[in-house]
Amino acid sequence: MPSRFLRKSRCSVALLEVNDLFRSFGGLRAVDQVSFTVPNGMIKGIIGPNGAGKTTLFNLIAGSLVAESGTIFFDGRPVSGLPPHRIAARGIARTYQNVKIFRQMTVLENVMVGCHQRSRGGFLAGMLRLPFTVREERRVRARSLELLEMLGLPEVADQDASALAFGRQRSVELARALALEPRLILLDEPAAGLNIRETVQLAQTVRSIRDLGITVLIVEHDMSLIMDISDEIVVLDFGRKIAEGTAQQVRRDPEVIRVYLGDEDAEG
Amino acid sequence: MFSRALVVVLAAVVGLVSCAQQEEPIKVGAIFSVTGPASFLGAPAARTAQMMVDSVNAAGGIAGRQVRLLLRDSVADPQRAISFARQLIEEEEVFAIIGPSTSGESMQLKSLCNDAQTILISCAAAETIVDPVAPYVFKTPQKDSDAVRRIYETMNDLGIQRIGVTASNTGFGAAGRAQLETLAPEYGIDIAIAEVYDRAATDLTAVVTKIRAENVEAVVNWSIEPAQSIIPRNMRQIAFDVPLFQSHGFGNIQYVREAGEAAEGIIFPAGRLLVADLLPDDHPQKEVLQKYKADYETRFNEEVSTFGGHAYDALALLFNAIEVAGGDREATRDALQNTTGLVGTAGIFNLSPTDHNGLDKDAFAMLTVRDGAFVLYEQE
Amino acid sequence: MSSELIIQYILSGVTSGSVYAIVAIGFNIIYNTTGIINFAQGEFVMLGGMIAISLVPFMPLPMAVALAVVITAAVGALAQIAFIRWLKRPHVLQLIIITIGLSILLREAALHIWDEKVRSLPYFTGTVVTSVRIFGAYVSPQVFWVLGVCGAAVVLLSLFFGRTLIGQAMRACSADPLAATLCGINQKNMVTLSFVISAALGALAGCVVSPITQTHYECGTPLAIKGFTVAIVGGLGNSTGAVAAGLLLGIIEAFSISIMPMAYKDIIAISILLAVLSYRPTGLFVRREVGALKEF
Amino acid sequence: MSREWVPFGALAATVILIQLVTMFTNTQYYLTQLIMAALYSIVVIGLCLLMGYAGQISLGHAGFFAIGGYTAAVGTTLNLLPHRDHVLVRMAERAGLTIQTTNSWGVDILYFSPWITLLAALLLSGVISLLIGIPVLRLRGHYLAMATLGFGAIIYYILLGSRFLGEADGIYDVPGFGLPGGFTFDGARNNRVLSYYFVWALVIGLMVLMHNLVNSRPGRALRAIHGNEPAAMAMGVDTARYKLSLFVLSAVCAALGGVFMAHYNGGMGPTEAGTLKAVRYVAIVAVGGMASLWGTLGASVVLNFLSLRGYFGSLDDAVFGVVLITVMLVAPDGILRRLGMYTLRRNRDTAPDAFPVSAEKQVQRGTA
Repeated sequence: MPSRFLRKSRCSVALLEVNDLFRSFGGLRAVDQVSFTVPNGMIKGIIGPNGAGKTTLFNLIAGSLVAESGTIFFDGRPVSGLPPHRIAARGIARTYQNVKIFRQMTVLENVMVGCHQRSRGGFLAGMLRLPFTVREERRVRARSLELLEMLGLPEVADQDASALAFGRQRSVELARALALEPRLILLDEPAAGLNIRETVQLAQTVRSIRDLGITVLIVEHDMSLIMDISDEIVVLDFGRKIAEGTAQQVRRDPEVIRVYLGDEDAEG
Repeated sequence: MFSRALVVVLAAVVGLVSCAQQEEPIKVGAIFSVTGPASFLGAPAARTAQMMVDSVNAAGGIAGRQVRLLLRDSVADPQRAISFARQLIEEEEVFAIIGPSTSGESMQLKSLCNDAQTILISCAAAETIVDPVAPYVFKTPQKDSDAVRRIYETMNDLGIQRIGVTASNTGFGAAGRAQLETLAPEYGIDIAIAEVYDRAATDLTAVVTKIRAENVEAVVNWSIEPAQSIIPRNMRQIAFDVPLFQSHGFGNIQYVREAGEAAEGIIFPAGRLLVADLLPDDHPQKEVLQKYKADYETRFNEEVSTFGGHAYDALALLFNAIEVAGGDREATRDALQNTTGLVGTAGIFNLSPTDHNGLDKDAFAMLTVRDGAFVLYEQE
Repeated sequence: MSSELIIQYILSGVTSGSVYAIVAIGFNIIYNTTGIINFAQGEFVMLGGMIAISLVPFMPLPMAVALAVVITAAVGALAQIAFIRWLKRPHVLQLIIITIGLSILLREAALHIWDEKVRSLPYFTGTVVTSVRIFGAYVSPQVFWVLGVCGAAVVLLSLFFGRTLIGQAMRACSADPLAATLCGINQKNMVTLSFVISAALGALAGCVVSPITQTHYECGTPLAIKGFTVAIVGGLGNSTGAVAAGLLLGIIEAFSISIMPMAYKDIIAISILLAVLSYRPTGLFVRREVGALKEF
Repeated sequence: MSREWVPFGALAATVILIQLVTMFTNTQYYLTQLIMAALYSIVVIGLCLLMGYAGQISLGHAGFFAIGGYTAAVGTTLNLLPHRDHVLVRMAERAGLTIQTTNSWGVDILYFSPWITLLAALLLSGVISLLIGIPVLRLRGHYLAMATLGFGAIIYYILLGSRFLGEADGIYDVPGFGLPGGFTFDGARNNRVLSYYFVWALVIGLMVLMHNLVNSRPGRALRAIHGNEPAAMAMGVDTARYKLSLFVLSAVCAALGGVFMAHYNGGMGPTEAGTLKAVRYVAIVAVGGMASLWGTLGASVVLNFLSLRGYFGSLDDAVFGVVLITVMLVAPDGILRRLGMYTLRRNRDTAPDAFPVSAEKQVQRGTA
């Protein structure tokens, strides 16, 4: 498998490279000349106060929004300007801050949609149930159940996903993203709305995702969580990157303390 | 909700079954566009048919049997007309079917009724319904070609040579337009321009402007829709003062009223129903026409139109043939196609095995509009 | 083509265009308040004409028109209250289907209340054959009535939506129903009111166009399709744009008739609709940026 | 047989049972309307998928039905004898793709085999739906409804305005569809039972295909689009392509219904492309519960059967209007589901909700 080999050879290079990304809404500079890289196999956190442009940055990377200027390279190839489904096909999966579950589909089916990119069957094959689609379907189902198992959801596989509790919907969304077999996963505030026990579990899950060889880019408000799990952290404020480094470095950064932690203290 | 619907359906089915348990009347099917785009034709026809059947039954029926009219509203939809025709033929085993009033539906039913050996007396104008002749298919309205001939003869008298034609995009309009184009050379008429407008047209100023630019000496409009009142209005509004000829589709006083002053002087061929009272007393049709007109107008409180007359003629022909032949269908068909001298509203019917219409161009009189009423053009 | 002929085509385009425009404005009112298209708008036009025609033998024309407008507005209110008002968060597909159903019901009701016959109101000024001469071409004075009502409607509506509190409240409902509710606006009443106004305007349109177009129970849908085309081309919600687009479409149709068979007239009009919808759904007279905020 | 196929077996059994009952009670004429209802059902099955599973409304499917019907009607009534010297005609004749016969009026005619016109109809409707779908499917809601309505109206006016297509009269004297085994699918009384089994086999076959599709990879993707479009895109679903493919598929279904309707009734008129027909199809899907193939089939058969038998009389359109509004007011997700009779598979409610409240929109509005 030469392609696999090639990919491996680039492992030392950054998996995701964001250069001078810019996007505004009307007069608001939501993401303002942001650059950073995410090396392969790393958990990278993004923090910043509300409205700092974190979700916009995710939307730009995932292709839901198009940048006005700047470039994004994934695995050494440009992905800026591609539609979301093509970016997903390249191997970037995501979850949402406000969970976006497929309503009126079962949990299992939700996860199976995640396998979309990793299966082939088209309209005609689906209608005729060609043997290869039957095999494929079996494989996809088994793989999805595996993921549900991993995230502790096997018993709800046949339930309507939108009827689940919020925390479990998050897990379904995560399983769905993992089903894509991504190389990079974007997690948008995965701990929001979770209780303490679930948050602890989440930290464990994120680490095990990394252990599967998937690079993680995570936006989170829960400071202890993100400081705990991130290898590196990017700090955004009003769309600009104000700091980048390990948790230790960032925590000591005067700029960060001023605009971010200072705020937190004031609020707290 | 669902169970209530089920009850309604069951009730309908039961009702239908119980209806069928009566003694043997002659069943006559009628398929008319009582509502929908061709309701101008179908509604008066359906009323007429009901009236005729009622009066025949009150008088003791035909050949000693009562007549049952099975009326279906096709909404001018051929698929529904076909479904109803099959239903009437196979299930009700009707003796004959009258209608429909559009040529599109009639042509769809032509082979169907012929193959099923059920008499179909169409109330639509197009000549293709009886040409080629199908043994079981008849029609009562006058021939389009005869209407055209009468118009062209009048034009020859008036010395008109160059004309413009407008027609609606219905079967009636298309058939008339085709006849106008076919027969023009025979009468030395030059059609400078022919335009088709939508049956729902609301303003035709642009099209009459276009025709005016062609310097024509007369305009012929061929339609059955309300738009035929718009044409004269728009012509007068743009001061386009050439004679306007209309088709026999103009045979409804409603359209004259709609066109108001602009209708004055319109010349058109029509059966004599519209001018029944103006006919000389010795005219063979006068009595029939006056009676139908009086009956219809008293019962339905609206003016009679020639379209209802076509249904009258269809039933008159059918009843006459049944009287002659008794209850046998084959014999009735033979009697029908050998009917001669039957006085109807459209003219005097003289059918033959090769002519399943039986009207000639004398069935048409040229009419015109004076003071908001129809008058005979010859008397002008 | 002589200049006189060109003017005649333009005038005939203005005649039909003014009819389209006034129907289009009715679509805009409901759209501006609710963001939905009322597929039964054409039936309001038909109802207005029919009611006025039935009343005119018993009273003077202006009174018949006024009464027809009031009755149709009441029908609009009733329809909205019965079929739309009490729905909790209706889906757009649901609203489309309900208004389509409503249009069928109103049409069938008209068929059974009146009949299949065609009728029309008398000309407001002059008679069927009166016409006004402009540069050697002719136009019916009724056209000025239609244009006048169009103009008045545009001015009054812009004053209403721009200057009056209730008008601004109605616009707020469309822009952001939640925020409007939070500001104490009774959103449901505003939507009902928009149906009342658009039904009233539709009825008025039905009355002024009736002498030109004639009225019968089926005339609503064709008028609605043209009216909608014009509303889209002019930019939904923009009544000035609707008038401009109406006249433009009328004139395009008139000239299309001058060079090709009339049978293609409606195909051209609807193709324009499809082209505008596909490539510039904001309409021709609205800036793209404004349209970018809408969801198509 | 797995439980999945039980409903199909039940449907097949019902079809056979009805035929046997009508045979023993001598009421075979009921089959006529059941055949026509089945043909209209083919249209709404396709439309059900488009509306219920992908959430796209179309008021243009009557247009595709007419495209199918007219292609079949024109192809099989166009007399090729005068053009016999044309290369294409000669080639077709040599390849056995034409039929020569004498029609009921004693005229010799040579026409294309219905198989050729069937293929042509499906291709034509596929290509046209593709061309129209690319720009139009970018629209949503009212805009999509109006655009598809406009498309249907264009087809209607083209049919009315072309002499070649018979203008308002439409096309008549369309021959039957010759099938292997010497049996002809047409409206003749002695072919009725076989015609009945043929169309119902077609319907059941189509139902199986559609059922498979709904439960396959593309079907899941479509339901995901309906469930949450942005998330579906982020999962790698090419939403535009899937919507377009489904639009084409449903258009081809409509054309298929049209082709066999033309052969069964021996003709087709322009009213088939009319707006009211399109509204009827939408109404039936709505009554059936939007995303319920079985509900749609049931609604289609019942409503079409009653309408074609004339039970509604002159109130036919009014009945459809009332049904439309009632269903939308009382049970927008369909009557069957309202009554709790909706069980497509083991688990409840696996099909997408017809009218999910747009959480997306709520959120956007809330934070705007």
